[in-house]
Amino acid sequence: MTVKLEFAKSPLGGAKFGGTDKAVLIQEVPFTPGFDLRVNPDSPAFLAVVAALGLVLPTTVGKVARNNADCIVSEGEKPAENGISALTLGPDWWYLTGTADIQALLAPVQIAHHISLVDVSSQRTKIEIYGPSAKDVLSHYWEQDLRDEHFPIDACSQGLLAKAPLIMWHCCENCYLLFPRASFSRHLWTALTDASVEYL
Amino acid sequence: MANMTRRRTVELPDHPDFLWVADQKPKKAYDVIIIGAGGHGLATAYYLAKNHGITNVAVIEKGWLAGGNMGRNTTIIRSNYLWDESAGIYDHSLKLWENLEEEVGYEMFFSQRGVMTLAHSVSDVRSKQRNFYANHVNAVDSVWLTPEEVKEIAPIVNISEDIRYPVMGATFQPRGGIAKHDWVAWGYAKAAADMGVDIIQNCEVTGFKIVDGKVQGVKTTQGDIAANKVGMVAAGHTSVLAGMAGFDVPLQSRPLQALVSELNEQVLDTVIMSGAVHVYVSQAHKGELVMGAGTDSYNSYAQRGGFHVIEHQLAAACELFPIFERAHLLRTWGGIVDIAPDASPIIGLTPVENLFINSGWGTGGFKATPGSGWVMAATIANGEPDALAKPYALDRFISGHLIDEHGAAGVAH
Amino acid sequence: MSTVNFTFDGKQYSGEKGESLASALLRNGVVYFTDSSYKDRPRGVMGLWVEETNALVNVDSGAGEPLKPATTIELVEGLVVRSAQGVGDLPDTRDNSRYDKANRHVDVLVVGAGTSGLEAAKKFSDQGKSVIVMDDKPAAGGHLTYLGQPVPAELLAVLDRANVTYLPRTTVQGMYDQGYSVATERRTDHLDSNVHTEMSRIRTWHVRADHTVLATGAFQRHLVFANNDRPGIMLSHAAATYVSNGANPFNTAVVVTVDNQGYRDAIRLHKAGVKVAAVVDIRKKVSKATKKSSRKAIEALGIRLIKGATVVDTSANLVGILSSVTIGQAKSDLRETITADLLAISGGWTPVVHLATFIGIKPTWSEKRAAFVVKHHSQFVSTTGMLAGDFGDDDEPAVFFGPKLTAEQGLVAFVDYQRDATYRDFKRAIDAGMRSIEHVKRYTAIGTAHDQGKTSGTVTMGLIGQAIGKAPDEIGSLTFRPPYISIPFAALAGRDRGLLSDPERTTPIHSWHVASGAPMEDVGQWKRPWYFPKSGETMHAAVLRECAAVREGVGVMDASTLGKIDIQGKDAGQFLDMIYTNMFSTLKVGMSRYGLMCGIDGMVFDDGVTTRISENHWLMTTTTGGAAKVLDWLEEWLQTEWPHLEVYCTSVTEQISTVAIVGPKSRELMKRLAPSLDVSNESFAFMENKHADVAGVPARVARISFSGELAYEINVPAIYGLHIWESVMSQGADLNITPYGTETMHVLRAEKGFVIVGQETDGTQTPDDLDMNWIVSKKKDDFIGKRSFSRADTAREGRHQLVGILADDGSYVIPEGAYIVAGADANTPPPVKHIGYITSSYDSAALGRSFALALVANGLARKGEKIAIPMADRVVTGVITDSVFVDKENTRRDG
Amino acid sequence: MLHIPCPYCGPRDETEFHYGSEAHVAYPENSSNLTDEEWAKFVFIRSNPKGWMAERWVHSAGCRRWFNVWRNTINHEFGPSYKPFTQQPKSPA
Repeated sequence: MTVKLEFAKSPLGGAKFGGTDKAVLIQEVPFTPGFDLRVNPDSPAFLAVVAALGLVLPTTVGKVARNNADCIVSEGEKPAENGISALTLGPDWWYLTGTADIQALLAPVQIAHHISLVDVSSQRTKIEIYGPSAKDVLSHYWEQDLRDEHFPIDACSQGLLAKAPLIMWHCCENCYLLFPRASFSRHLWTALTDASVEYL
Repeated sequence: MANMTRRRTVELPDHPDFLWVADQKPKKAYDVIIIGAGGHGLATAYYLAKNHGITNVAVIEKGWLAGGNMGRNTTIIRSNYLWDESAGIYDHSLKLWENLEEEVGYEMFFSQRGVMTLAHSVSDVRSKQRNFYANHVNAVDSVWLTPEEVKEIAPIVNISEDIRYPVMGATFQPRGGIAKHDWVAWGYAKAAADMGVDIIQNCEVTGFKIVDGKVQGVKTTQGDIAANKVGMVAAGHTSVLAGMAGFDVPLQSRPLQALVSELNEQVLDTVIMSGAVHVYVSQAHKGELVMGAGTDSYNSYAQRGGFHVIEHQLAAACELFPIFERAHLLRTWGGIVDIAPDASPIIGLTPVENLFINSGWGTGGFKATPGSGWVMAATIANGEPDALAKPYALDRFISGHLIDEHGAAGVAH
Repeated sequence: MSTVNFTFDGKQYSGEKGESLASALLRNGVVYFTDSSYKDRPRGVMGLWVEETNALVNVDSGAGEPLKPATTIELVEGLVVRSAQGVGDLPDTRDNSRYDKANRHVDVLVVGAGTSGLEAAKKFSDQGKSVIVMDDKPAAGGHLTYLGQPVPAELLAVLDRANVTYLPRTTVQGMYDQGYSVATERRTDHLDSNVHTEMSRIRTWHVRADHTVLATGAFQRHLVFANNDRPGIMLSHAAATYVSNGANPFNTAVVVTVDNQGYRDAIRLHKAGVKVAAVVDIRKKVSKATKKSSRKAIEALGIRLIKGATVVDTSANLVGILSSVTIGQAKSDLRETITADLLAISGGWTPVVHLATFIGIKPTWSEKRAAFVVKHHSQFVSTTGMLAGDFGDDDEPAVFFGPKLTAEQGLVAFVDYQRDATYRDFKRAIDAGMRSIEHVKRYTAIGTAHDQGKTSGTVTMGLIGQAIGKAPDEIGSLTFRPPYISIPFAALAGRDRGLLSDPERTTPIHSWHVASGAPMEDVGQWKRPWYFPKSGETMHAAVLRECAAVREGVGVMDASTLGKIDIQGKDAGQFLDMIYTNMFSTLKVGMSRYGLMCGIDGMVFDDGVTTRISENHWLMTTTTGGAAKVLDWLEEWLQTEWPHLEVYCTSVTEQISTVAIVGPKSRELMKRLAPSLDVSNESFAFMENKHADVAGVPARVARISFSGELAYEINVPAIYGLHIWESVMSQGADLNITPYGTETMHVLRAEKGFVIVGQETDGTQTPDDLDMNWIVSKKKDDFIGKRSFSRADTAREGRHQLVGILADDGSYVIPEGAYIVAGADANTPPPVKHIGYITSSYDSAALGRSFALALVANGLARKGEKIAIPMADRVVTGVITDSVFVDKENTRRDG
Repeated sequence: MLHIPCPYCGPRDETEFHYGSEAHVAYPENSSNLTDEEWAKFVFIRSNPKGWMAERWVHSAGCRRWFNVWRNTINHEFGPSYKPFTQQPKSPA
């Protein structure tokens, strides 16, 4: 669904803190499409989903498959067209995001198979945290292991950051994408920016 | 080396020269055996002797006397519970507390400094007010306080509306307060021992002797001991004992943590509880802040819990009491509390004849010590539930007549 | 080293930057430090580090902190401290320092940067493991500093390796399960006050290590003899270290020892210029090696050795500072007094077993080491160095805790300095029947002060053993508990202070509510507008106005916080039939139905409206507070009981923003907002859903009413929530659109007798109790909770049931929570039998009077009965009524 | 803070989970045929052993899956975790 920008407001209004020239940059990436997909990986439905998306969904929780560059670290960089990233959140649960029309791609599968595709583009906002100190900032609140060998690029995880539930995706070098529930986004912004002060 | 600003710690009086026989060995048989030399077990023995003249009693303890929850709790005493059944037993207990030091002849530092329970949201105010009115019809003393009145009684409370969960009111029970736990346990122990009760430590129960559905004694690490009647008063270990006796109890054993600060000058002379942000605190006579946290969520017999529970509690404490920011956490510890599905105790008969149970006090055991001992003694002596204990029978889980004190136990106390 | 100025007890001194306050005071000749907690005995510095028992101060400069050992404070310019007497001052000012936390996962955590710790770090680093070394002191070296020896450079170099992180000033405070440790790092107190203001003062580390090496070293012990507490009496390694660093107020020393450390320290004292009058060794005979290494060495320096003797008493000068030491032979009554202003005690080592015991590892007694040691190796933890009993081969301690004391001596022979607990106190405990070390501790208060028995614990255990003739391992050591050393509360709060203390959840319309000046109600973590006062308006007036506007015109409410769960799959209807008490599988597509959920105990636990979006697609709403709980509940049944059901649940609480427009004029407003939508009753029925463009964005409009009025709920993706709200406000301006908050919502629903779970319920109500028998399906074989309805108590007559209550005085709003008695009991003083309580109570614009809902025993059969409500200052009388007060016939919902 | 082995996500901090008490207590097939005693046993009785216990947790802040795991209630040691409706591993005792 295309966003009617004249009527839309993102949870953080596209806020930005720090910079690419600093130890850390934190910014909201507004209006990022997102879908919760539920499908049994052992079912024909799964094969149909993979075929429709043209992307092999990982079946190991915490892995990301993508044909898309999803962070916009440098100003003006645009995500690839018709890209999809699939974050494996549970054994039968993926978070799909990207520029492709995911809903349209999966509409035929939904009719023929038992899957659940739910538009959660408004449910979550997307916060990008980038820079040499990004990991330090996150580790003030994130209890999971962020060492690269345990949380490499294209690993994702759900957990609590400053008590707010979110999805974290190690997107590329020194760059993490956070997908918190929208209602927590203001709280999270306060927490992240406060923890960043020491590094700026 | 005079210095005007230096304050000195308050010293407590000495314990008596003699308390109980060290290394007491069990006799072959007793009229009554109480399993567990915690506060409730010792109080049961005391009231068996004092109220019912039954002195051929042994209290057997697997570790050292009062080494379980009795020595690990935050010593809050109050009776402002919601349900009539609870008001009945806890207020009976509070009345006993009010004469206990004199009766037992032991200093216990029982201090009726009042217990305040804060409300932090509209719905919190509603449920606390219900509690307040319930206390009123049950003739349990209770006062409703505005935030300003809270501040008058406890000036260190932050009643600003700008904090995350502002204080919107409070119930206050003036008769509530604290006592010093070891002194209470030792007072009961000494008084019971003086009346002829044997206190046998380092004696763990390993089984029961049950013949034709009737208990005849216990097997212990110090040998078999015969008894006409046996009372299980073993707090967190009740499930284990009930298992040995062959019946189920709807109890789960959970860690309950508490902490103390170093000694500080007196800044708080009442007890403050806040279920919504999980704080309860008092300042003991010598000046340490005594605080409790909620129970950890899982079953455990390890007498330790998670540190995040402590951290959460201290964060909440700093919000409510900014003066605590610089106070020092000195010691944390955990007890094992047994919790029933309705957060109320289980007292009375068991499927085994002459075997009695007193358990499930969860986070509320200390304040109930005298009342619990009183009704347990009566139940054992008479072979039938005491009137105040009757609603707490094991069969309430079959009928569905629960006494749901989760509201009261929302924060441990 | 630079010189800095500091203030102690109001007097100015100078010292070397970075040295400990204790050292600086000794350097300035301050030996008499403070008075003891209870007995006003003069006391001086005793130890070197956190084991310090006497020299506590309240720090007034910087962030300020009560009760810190002077031995652990690093000197900085402008430090201001006051000596303390065992009790801390809590300043009544906010501590505005930053505190933070950090999480760290690592292969190996090494606790202690002494030789053993560094060796362990090297070993694991060599294996390619990531290592973090935490040490509580400002510099590495550990025990070597006690020996006055330099740390080997090749070991120190380990700390610079790429796979090794070294954190000095970092105290591991607690060890927990599965390799989890908590540490605190002191980051700024040692820095000049004007730098790094954005740095946290103390950082709490949460470390997860695959393996933890405990290399925690050992404390030195004192001995228990008469007057063993005077200023000038110190642990020998402390005295030797201070003096060697030039902090030397002493002239003549006596060293009393049970091991070879006393000899090493005698030599250091001697070399630093203190005259060592004698080394007094309780050991008559020692090994050849000791003879050679220790005894020969002091004799070579001309130091007198007294064998088989110990200190039995001391004297003081007029101020209270040590002036002489009385030596007694162990096996004779010979006494000798030696003039000395320093008595250095080496009473043996006590390994720092704390962290190991926190996770349940029991120390074992080593007769050879005269100490409790922990030799342990498991998946998560291993021990090394002095903790593991590696004292070096030449230490040879005697198991000795002090000489035999007369009753009189026992009064001034201190076991625990901070608690002023004496040998007499200890002896009384034994005589009173105390045998467990825990009982002795509680009887005497030994081990309960600031140091938590770091030096006194083993001494106490030894004394108990001597007193009752048991071996130390039969007594056991004190139980230690985290934290290892005390920590300011604020440091453990970290950033969870102020608004960050708990997340605030906000809706997309929140900024509008805030701008309008609406006070917020905390509903769980959510911030919801409570009411929207006009300038100068009271809450009561605002709510009456809002209620009237809704009943007569149109109001608008932000209902975005309601929990929402998307449910998909062909078995969803069947699933909902099990979850709700009423039937859902028969619901038509496009329609909504209200449902109640019960727990397996049959008690109501949540409610809400569920909509059938399409054949296999449903949308459930839950209470605001119940959203997470309900989703967990659904998943639990699906995953653990009915995995064969084809149903998927997805939370969409924040996906959808819900704006409710409510009141007779809502149809007109809806028409304006969605011109394409036919809003007539005929084509848009009650409980029906329609998809339409609303104010330019795609929406699902539902005709659901929680007030009894004609109402529409506009559901849009949350990014449009604010737009819809603003559109409603502008399009409804001439209809006098009135925003209302949670309070008005509560009044409106109560007027209709609609319950709120958590207000009319407390976890003990069945649907029947809520007078909602109509919602309990009689057709379904089973649903969750059904079986519990037939239990004796649940099925009995006379349960509390939902009714209305009207006070006789309609201008009086009965307090919520008030208890109700029968009218006949109006004047019975408490305790009085009650028949129920008020769940909701409001003033009503529609009724022009107050009204209430209540749960009353057998209430449905008692309508019309008189009741009374006893309160502290009055008795209110009233009557039991039906629970529906407004529009009993449901005529208003269709407008 | 327990480090709980989620069979899907690996070990994670306790704060991400909710506790579900004893494992393998199934909802009775024909609840209406049960006596009040039998029903009460299902509703209220859960084992509470001192030692190894097969218990349920749900990874609420993670993959949201319920699973079973062996845990020792004396020392908080974990044994194997396993998915519902799979073969229960032997007690580590």
